[in-house]
Amino acid sequence: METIYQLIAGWFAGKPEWLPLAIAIAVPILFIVGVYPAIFAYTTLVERKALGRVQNRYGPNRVGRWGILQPLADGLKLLTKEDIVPRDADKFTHFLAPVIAVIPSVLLFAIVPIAPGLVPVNLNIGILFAFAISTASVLALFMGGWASRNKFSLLGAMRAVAQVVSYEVPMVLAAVAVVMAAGSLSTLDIVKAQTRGGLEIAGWFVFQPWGFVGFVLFAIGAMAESARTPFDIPEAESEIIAGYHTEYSGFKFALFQLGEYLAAIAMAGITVTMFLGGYLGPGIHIPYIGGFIAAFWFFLKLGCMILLNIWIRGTWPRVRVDQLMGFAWKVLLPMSILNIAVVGLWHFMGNKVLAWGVTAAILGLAFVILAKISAAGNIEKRTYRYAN
Amino acid sequence: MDYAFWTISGITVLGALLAVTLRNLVHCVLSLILFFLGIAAHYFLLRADFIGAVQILIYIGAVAVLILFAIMLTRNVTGEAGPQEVVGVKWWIGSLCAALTAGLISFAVRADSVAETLSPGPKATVAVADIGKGFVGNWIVPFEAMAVLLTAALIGAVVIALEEVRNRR
Amino acid sequence: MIQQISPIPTGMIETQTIEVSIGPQHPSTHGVFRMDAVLDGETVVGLKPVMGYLHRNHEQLAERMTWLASIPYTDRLDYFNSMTNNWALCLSVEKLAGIKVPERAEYIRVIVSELTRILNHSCVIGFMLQDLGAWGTPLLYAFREREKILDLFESLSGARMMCNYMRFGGVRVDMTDAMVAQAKDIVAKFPRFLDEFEQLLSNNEVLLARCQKVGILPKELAINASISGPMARASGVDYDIRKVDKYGVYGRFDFRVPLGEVGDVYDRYYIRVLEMRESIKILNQALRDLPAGAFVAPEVKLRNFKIPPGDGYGRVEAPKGELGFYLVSDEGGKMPYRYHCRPPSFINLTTLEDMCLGHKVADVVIILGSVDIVLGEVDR
Amino acid sequence: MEHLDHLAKQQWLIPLLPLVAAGIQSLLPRGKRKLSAGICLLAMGGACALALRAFFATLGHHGDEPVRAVWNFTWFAFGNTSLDMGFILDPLTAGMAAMVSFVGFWIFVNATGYMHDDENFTRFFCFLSLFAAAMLGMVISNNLLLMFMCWELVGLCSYLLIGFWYFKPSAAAAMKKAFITTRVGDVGFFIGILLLYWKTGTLNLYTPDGTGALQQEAIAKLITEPYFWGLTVAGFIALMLFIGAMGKSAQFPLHVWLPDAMEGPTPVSALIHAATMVAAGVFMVGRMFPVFTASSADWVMDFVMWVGCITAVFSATIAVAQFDIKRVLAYSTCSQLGFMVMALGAGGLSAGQFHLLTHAFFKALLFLGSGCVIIGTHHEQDMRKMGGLKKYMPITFWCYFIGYLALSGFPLTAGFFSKDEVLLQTFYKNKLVWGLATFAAFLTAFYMTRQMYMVFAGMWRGGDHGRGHGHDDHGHGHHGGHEPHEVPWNMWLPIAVLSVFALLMGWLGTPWLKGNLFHHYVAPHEEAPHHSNLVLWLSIGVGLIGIFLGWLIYGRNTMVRATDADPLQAKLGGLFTALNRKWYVDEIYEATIIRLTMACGTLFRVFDKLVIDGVLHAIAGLTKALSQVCRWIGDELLINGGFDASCEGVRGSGSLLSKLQSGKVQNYFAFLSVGTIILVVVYFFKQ
Amino acid sequence: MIEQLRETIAQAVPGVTLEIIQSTPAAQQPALLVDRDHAFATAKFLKENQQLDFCSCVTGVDYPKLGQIEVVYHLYSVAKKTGPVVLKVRAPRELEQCRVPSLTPLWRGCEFQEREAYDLFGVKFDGHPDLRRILMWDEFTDHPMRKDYVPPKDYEWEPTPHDDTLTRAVEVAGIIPPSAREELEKAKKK
Amino acid sequence: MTIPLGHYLILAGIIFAIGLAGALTRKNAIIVLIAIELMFNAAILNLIAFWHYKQFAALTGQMFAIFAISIAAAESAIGLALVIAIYRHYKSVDVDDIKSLKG
Repeated sequence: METIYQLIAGWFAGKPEWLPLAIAIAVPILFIVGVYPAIFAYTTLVERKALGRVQNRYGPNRVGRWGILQPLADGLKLLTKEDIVPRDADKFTHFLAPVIAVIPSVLLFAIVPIAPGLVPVNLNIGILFAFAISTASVLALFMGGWASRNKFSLLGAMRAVAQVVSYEVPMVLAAVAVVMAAGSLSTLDIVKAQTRGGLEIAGWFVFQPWGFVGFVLFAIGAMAESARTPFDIPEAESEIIAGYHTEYSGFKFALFQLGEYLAAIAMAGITVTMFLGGYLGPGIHIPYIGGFIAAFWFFLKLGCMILLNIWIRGTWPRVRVDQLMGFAWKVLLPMSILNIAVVGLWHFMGNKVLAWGVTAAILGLAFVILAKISAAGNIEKRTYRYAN
Repeated sequence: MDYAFWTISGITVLGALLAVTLRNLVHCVLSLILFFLGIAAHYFLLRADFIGAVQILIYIGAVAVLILFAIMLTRNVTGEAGPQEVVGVKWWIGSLCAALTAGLISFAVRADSVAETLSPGPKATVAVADIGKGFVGNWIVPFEAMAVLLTAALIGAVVIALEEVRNRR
Repeated sequence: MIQQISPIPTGMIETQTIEVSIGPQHPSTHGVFRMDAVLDGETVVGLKPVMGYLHRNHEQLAERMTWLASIPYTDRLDYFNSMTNNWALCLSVEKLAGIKVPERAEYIRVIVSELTRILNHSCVIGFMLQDLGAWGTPLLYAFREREKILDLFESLSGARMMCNYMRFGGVRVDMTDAMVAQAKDIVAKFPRFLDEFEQLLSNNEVLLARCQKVGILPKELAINASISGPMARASGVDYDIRKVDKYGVYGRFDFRVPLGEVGDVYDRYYIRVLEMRESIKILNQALRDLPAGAFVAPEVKLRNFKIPPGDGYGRVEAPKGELGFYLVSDEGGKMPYRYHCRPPSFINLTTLEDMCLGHKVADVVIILGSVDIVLGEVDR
Repeated sequence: MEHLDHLAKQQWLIPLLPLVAAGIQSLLPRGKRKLSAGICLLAMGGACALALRAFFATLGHHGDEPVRAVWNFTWFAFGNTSLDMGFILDPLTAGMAAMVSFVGFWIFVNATGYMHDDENFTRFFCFLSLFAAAMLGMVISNNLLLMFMCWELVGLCSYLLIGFWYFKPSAAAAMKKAFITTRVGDVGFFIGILLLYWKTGTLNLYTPDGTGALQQEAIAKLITEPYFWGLTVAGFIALMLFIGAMGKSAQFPLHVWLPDAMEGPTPVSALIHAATMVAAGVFMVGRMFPVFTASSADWVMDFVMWVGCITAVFSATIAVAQFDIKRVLAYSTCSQLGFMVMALGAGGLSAGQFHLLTHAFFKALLFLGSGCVIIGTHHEQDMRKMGGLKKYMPITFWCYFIGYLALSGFPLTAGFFSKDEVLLQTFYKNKLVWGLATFAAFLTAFYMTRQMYMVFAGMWRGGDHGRGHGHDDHGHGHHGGHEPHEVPWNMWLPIAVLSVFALLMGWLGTPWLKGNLFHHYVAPHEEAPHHSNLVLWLSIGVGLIGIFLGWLIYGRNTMVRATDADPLQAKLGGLFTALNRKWYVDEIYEATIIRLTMACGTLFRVFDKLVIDGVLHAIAGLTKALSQVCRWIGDELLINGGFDASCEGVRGSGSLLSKLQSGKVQNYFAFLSVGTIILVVVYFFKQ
Repeated sequence: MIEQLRETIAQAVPGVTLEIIQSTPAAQQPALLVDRDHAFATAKFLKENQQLDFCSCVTGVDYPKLGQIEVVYHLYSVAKKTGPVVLKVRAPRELEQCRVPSLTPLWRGCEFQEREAYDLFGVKFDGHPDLRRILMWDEFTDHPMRKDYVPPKDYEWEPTPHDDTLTRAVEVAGIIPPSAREELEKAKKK
Repeated sequence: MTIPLGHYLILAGIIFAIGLAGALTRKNAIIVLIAIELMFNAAILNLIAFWHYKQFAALTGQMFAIFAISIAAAESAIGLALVIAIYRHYKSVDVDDIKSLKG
């Protein structure tokens, strides 16, 4: 926001003082409200087409050339759908839930940097602000489930709250590791910390061992946070129909979907910023078009993360609730705590090559031990005999 | 910028009032959350970003959800327990005390001339890094005490939960 | 350590058990089937199956029609594998009337019912994975294979699912060489699909974690509750009617009957995979030495077909278990006096509660999926 | 020098290794025997390598002031006061650390063999590494607080290790006794530390900027001030510190625990009761020597010397009449410690320390040898049932023989040179003490020869079951009966290595070469006592006479069966039994101190019963009587009438007040807020 | 083979009256008709002694001519893999006396099929753990598979407690579900 | 930003008064807890206001606020646990019912 302000302050020398400020605020807001919902719309399309490809069938291709207008069609359909509210639902909360579902997801985008210096709001407590906001999304789930007064949605709400809360912890700890390495909470500094030496790619945190582990942990946490497969317990169709948004129809349901997908995209954005070096990539230093190339890199990586999400959604079955919790507390949490220790070690170790080797060894060993312990119990090889 | 202060404090006071006067408990909690948001906005206005973020994280993220859980546990899961009469018998004592305190505080503020004229502080916000350094620097003892307090609370929760799990098996 | 602390009043937060009816209108009950579950939090404390939503009183209809007329109705019993339903009724009638079936018809019957078996098993696994939440990818792989088989059935009997193909004493239409080639082609390609399927699913951690030690059915209970088909064999019950009764020409083929040990959802899944491999073996042998000759017994005149008075029970190893027909004919002989169908999935549901107690809601769904019921057959 | 500072900074690594090893071993399950032993040996080896590295670094140094590198850091700071710690690297530390870790390493190797078939093998090694860590920690500490912590930890480890076989009642009693007696000493040590801290204001011994407790201007402060018992402060502190040393190094009044400490496994005795722990007291005195020298004017130094001399003679006499192989060595340790303390008392820091080092080597050798003997003879400890082991255990015999020569001061061995130094030191200080010391040296030679003959010469007397078969074995089942056997390699290798050192160590401190190397190394600032031939020849002579006499009595008519009477017993008769019974010291203690405490206990109980209860009952009785009188007079007439009515009134008003306590939280809260408002209003208007 | 089985049962279960009913010449599945009182004992004997541990099929058959309802049990042995042993038990057709001992305690497999027989034929099974209607909805009073069953004319209609349908229920089929009786009185009074 | 400190103090005062009124009048224990929460926040707002206006440089204000917030959170958690325990025993959260602790 500041950079935009400097940019346009010059042009409006004559005009009243508040105008450039207003514009400086308006531009990022418009950007977020404009670009990201568009990305959401086309994510739904890409998701259905990608799922189709995974299941060797075509995705939607009736509306528009390759189903391009499909999101528009969905939007219109949902708009015109009758909005049914259950008889003894708590009207006010029932109405408020989808709104509160969307607000945090949109706010999350405020700290995602698109190009060097180009971030909607350059808070120096960027990451902390992101996590504070994402806890608020829990409220929306709960209110949705509670207000629609139906047993299944209540079950869904309880599961959703438990899941989001218990995956919040490893996610935050994984982020702490990155913040320690980058030395600052603001997203711009984190991205700057990842430009080491000339090459834009070598510095990315994902290439350090602890960075990679952090990336995996954060990605899993993000998937659990936005309830995507294999963690989509809250609205597991096969078990409790659609969880907390069973009783929602029409545009309220669309709002819930919008909130959910935007949260997923925002989390993907944050993962990209923290681990895959935000907008870094070759060619961002070219004078004029450097900014655009940077933005291109950012959206490319964002796209990859979303595709990864969709791919996993297509192939993985769902995890049961208690396994989900067990996995969070027994495997992710210890790994993330160890990761923080390893980052400390990395920071104080002199030459990086040795540090790389040591950290990789520690994390690898820890992972093997954890895997052995947690899987020890239930999975065993089965033998089958044939009747004579 | 003044109107920013006025709008936010308007929201905060409204949230506070509704949180205390509404009949339906869940609505009270929602207005409480609105109140917390107002307070957080005030902190941002006062250039205390870190406190604002911590406020959102702790209050809205944890305390609000906690209160919602408490409401759930102290009422049968599905329906409302029907309208109880909201206000205690001796409500007039309460409101009397409230009015008195409000009067006193405003009187004190107006009397203390210094408060009026103080000009607002500079633009820069406090960097998070030196708050971190402060924690391990000369505030190490309260920091450790806080750690002990929170661990005690954690262990308490575990004991209760464990109790619950053991007698269910 | 905890004992020393002054004992916190136990049952600090006692949770109410809630009755939830995983009702007739539910995405994963494979049809209109209701389970009244009593939940304590997430774990199932009580579960009563309720059925009868699709009850058409098929047996009373059959009593008011001639023997032959009830054959198309058997297609609607287990609408997934109509061929084995037809064969079950034909077998019972032939046993009652003492009709001899020519060689070629027997072979065609074996080929056709083995094809339905692999079709049914692959789709069941697809549906189970759908219950597990795998967004239909395995299901659509299975349906791709199913389409090929249904095309063959369409060219053979005129209809994809409701084939109405078998008659007393043989089959309605002969299997041309083109169809035999088409069948050979399907059977040749199927193992590749099976390997791909197994590679995708068999040692997928989430599947293992979700299915192992869930819904365990002990062997004695399986026998006592007259569970039949792959569900019983997964618990180790060595009882396959093709081997026991050796009806039709099954005696001539060598194939093996896979048996599980623990009898949980994973075993039931894997037994079905192994059974598909065995069916492929049978099909290869059957298609290889399919004899020429009459495809229906010439002496049977379907015009006014009569059965001497008496009763009889014939049964077939349908993909879901033992499908049997108890027929009673009186002096008139033209119409069955009593027509009773013994459906496998109806009886396999007896132990549903025993398997689900103590598990989570998510487990109930996959246990039901692994039992593999079709409501047409359950409610008749 | 900077290289030394760098080393001083890394000193804390030495104790850290065994500490970490102890931590890991404590987590290992009981079955993991090889792993635990491996970790322990690895850690000890590492510590030894680091100690040797530090030791060699301090060697090549000339100049009168001993080389010293110090590294202090603040451990815990709150507000402006701060608690700091420090590590020191100077000849004393380097020598001791090297010795402790080197000897300790070989003792651990031996222990793997000794404890081979003991079920809680891992627990034993965990205690051993913990002990090593504590000992090394104490040795390198440059701060009294750290030294005291490690001092206590060493005491704890000795308690744990003595009572390792806690299921034996005698071991349990021994461990308690050891711990209590050392505690008595520790009290003195603690008072010494507190006083030193109070007077000098810092706990650090040496600091780069010279403000350390042992440095010039701190010592100067100590000397000036007079204190109790006609001593200066420095003197009183020195006395207190020495009491701590007496407890830990088993000097005369507090020596009773050492012989009983033999209940523990032999490697424990070797490590703790020969080489390291008992030497801790002496080392501490050495470390705090500047305080002692400062108080040389008072009678403290003489007191130290006389205590050392008495202990030496007293325990040497007892050792003569002991039958348990380990008891003999225990008492000989006592007497040798007496020698060291006597040397320190006589002002010979280097002599004391040198004797400590050499004694550590050959006494550890002797103890391990006795361990091999015990294992060889299937856990037989009574010398009367041994004999003729020369044939069965040749290697153990030769190593044991070298240790024997060193201990009895045979010329050219390590023991000879160090004992000679000690005698030389005392000779110039006090002739009487020197005489007694020489007599003690003679006794040492005598009882060691006695032991050699009884154990190794003659024929194997283990077969028959004489009266009372010595010590009950440690629950290992089989004993006596069949032939003794040579011990496996991991038991005789250490004693071989130690025997080599027992021989060669002497040359370090010998005056014959160009000046006493050790003296020059440890205390260059002290003027070395000039050589005197009389002391030299007399000490050789005494040693040879002791050996000859031992051969005379025991060599010729060796005992045939375990039940034969000890030849010396025939000669000395009553005196022998007195010696055997350890001069009835335990009994005396039993009679005196313990009975005293019991008496005080009963006294207090009686006092409490009679005096206090008595008074109470009296008062009660009085009031009862008084009330009878009141009832009789006042009650009927006055109270029933008017008084009760008024009581009703009071109770009525009381209930009014109790309504206020309505139990409703909100009412209380309301009163609270009204109260605060009134207060605020008052505050405003008063202003 | 069936005669031999008859002898063994006759010895094992005292006082049982056994009768062999032949099937069609081709089917060769003769059945054993057992009287009601000894049915449970014979079944127990067959299960333990003859190892017939698999009760495959339970059917009700209505013989108005004989005035009897017959329940047919087909028993198999998984252990010995032998052919069906058919057990028949008969009870009079009148609803009150139409009682047959339930074999569910022996074979849990019969649980659902006996409930179906009860639902469709009205045969009450004594000792059945949970005798409820299984296919028809609980308020249904008649037994459809009986030969003399007359389906209600207004086939689509169901007696629901709304006023107008309730009155029509009274004239057309004369069937008043218990739960709807008091509504009926209310409707009358209005 | 021409807002003087006084405005903040008045705002905090009003919120405190509302909290006090709520705590005294409402019958439901949870609402009393919510009211207490309001009072806490009023106090912390005051704290930050003073920090902002008086000594912006020093960190004491912010540090104190952080500790206050976390203690308040821990306190509310314990308060709720107590309320649940009382509910389990008394089967009601009505403040007036809970009066067994009598004088």
